[in-house]
Amino acid sequence: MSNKLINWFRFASPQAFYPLAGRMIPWFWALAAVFGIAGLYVGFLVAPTDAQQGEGYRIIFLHVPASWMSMFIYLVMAFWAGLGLAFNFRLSGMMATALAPTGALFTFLSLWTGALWGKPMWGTWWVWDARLTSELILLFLYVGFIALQSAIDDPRRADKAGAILALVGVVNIPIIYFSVKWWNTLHQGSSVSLTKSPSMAMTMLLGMLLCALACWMYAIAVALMRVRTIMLERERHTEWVREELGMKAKEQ
Amino acid sequence: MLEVSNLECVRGERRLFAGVGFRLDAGEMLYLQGANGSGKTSLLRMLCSLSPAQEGEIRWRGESIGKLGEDYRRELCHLGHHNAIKEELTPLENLRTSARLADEALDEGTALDALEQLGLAGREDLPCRYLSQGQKRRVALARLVNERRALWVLDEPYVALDSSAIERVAGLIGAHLQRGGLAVLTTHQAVAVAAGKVRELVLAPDGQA
Amino acid sequence: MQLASTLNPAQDIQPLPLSLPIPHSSFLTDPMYWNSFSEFLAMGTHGIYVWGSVGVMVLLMVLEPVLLVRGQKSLVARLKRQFRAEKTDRSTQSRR
Amino acid sequence: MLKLVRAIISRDLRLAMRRRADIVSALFFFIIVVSLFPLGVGPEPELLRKLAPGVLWVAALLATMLSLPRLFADDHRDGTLEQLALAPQPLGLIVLGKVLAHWLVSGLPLALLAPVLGLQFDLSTDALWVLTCSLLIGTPALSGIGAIGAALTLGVRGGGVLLSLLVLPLYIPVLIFGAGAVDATVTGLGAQAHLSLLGALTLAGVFFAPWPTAAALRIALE
Repeated sequence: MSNKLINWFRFASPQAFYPLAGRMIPWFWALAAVFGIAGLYVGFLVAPTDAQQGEGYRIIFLHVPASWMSMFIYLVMAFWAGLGLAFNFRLSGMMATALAPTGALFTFLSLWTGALWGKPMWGTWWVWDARLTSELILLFLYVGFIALQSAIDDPRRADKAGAILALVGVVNIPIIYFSVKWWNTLHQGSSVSLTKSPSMAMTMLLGMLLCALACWMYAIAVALMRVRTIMLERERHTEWVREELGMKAKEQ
Repeated sequence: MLEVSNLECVRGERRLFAGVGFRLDAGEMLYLQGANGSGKTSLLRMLCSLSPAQEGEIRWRGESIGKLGEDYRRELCHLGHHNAIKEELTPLENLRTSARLADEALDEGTALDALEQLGLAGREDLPCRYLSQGQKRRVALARLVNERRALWVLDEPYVALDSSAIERVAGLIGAHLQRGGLAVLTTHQAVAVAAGKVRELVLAPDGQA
Repeated sequence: MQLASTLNPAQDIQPLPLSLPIPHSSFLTDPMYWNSFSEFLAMGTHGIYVWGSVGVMVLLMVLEPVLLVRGQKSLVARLKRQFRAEKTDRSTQSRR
Repeated sequence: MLKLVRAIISRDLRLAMRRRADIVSALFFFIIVVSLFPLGVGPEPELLRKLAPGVLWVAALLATMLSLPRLFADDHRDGTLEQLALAPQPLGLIVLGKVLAHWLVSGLPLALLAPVLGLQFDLSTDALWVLTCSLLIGTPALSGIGAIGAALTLGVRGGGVLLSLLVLPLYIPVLIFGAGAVDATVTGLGAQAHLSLLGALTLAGVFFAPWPTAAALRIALE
């Protein structure tokens, strides 16, 4: 099986992937916009109010997709990193590097919207809820990954070191979440926690799914854009980069 | 029997060498030459499976060294630019610990006379911190006296040594070749090794072997 | 499908007759929930929090691609300058 | 197999004994940090008793962090790390030996010193006893997980700060269960669950962590 996989990936060498990504990016932007507008429309205009939390609960349409994406992107990053480590494809290392900043962005947004949601509901900006605390730790993992990769000059070594950190991180996330949950219930009891979000009326669920899809398309589009920049940077000594840019120079 | 084919090395963005290949049989020594920065050390590190080769194949007794892994390392002895000795330990302790870590028995007697052979008599119990650069290099080379592993990869063994020490080391390598061992050696001082067939490989600066 | 939850006592919005559409077309047939734009802005005393989070999210999700595009442009410019410099070196070398 | 681990441990211990200054400095760091808290927080025994487990555990964490870079840096600088990588045994075993040696030099003294410092915080005797047990059980995990960070940041500029950024998130479960154990005994809950979970983390830290560490070392040596 592995050699079938390898020559399939051989096709996705940076040289072949660069123009392909270029063509896909507008499509993902379009999808992100469509899902985004639909999600916000359902979430903010159509969905009815909530009995206990009033209008403030609408932040859920931003907070939950951001949290999902922050976790999902870390898993995808670890997948690409692991693949890069196992078969040392240059492309998958670049993909992991390209995903990290967007993952960190979504984690920050999840914390930001979580705090703004917490203030009207429980009166405090920060609640030591198990999920919010795990998001904070996830942010540290992202920042650690980005800092490690930027501290190492040789791109190949940076990819491999980042891959090991991402894989170790992905193994530790459930342990961290479990220990934080245990610590949270021990000290505070589960009186205050996000799990008691409002019961899912159909429109609310739909709004959230649409927003999540929008974030997902956005993440892919941004990751592809960043991976193209990384490719140009890392492959600048190859012929095909010269052609890519050379062609543009002749057109001007 | 060591066989290398179509080896290539890229360091940073520069291609140091490509298409390097050679064959080394028992009792033979490869004398690797090239200007500074032509990739000699990188080639040696690839031979020791320390750094992976982007292109090309290195085979030991017909098997790729990647697959052999520990078995290949059991028959390999590498001496790089660094002396690989601990400054706080004495030469005797250094010798015995490196032997223990390489899974080889070395009692005190043989260790002491190995150090003596390298002209370190009387300094066996002095922490290496107080030794001169040449003496530290001799402590590192003292390992070769009792070394029975088949393939020696030595990166400029003669550096910082005086003429008598160079002669002794050359003798050690000669004895190793006579025992049917192989050696890959880089040096800037042209030193004749007593026995065995000497092959030469010159790494040209622009990367063509 | 669960009926719209009870009236929020603070405002006197009369309960909207929510038709029971089949789930997949719900967001087409559900009428607009708000009566006026100002009420929409106020978000029932939670306006600052809702628009605070929406604003930052939208801002960051616009800022990131903009920074990326600018980064790519400056990289391309730098590489082109490099290639041009190398081309002139090679040509001067061959002429010498 | 075991002979190699013993050889590594004896070598590292002999090296550490030759350079005691580093061990003593880490211990004094631990003592100073722990003694600073009462000065910062105030002398009321009630408050101190509540703070004690967290303070002692965080101080132990930071003290271990202080001595982590040296785990591989010296060997990397003088070339012995290369020889270790070329040893005919799996590199993971050698890392295991080094992690245990590091624990004997840093984690163990901290744990033995903790009850003395615990007196400053007016802890009851059984709380002191559980605190020492939790430190004894937990500190090997700190060395094991920390070794991953030390290997990843080997030879990287700004390594020290980067190491703490990489490793602290991974230390959180150990901190929670470690400090939680003492808290549980003080509130009468019984620390059995915490200590067993801490033991599980330590087993994972000491027996699973060396393999990614070995991979990171191989990359650093490329």
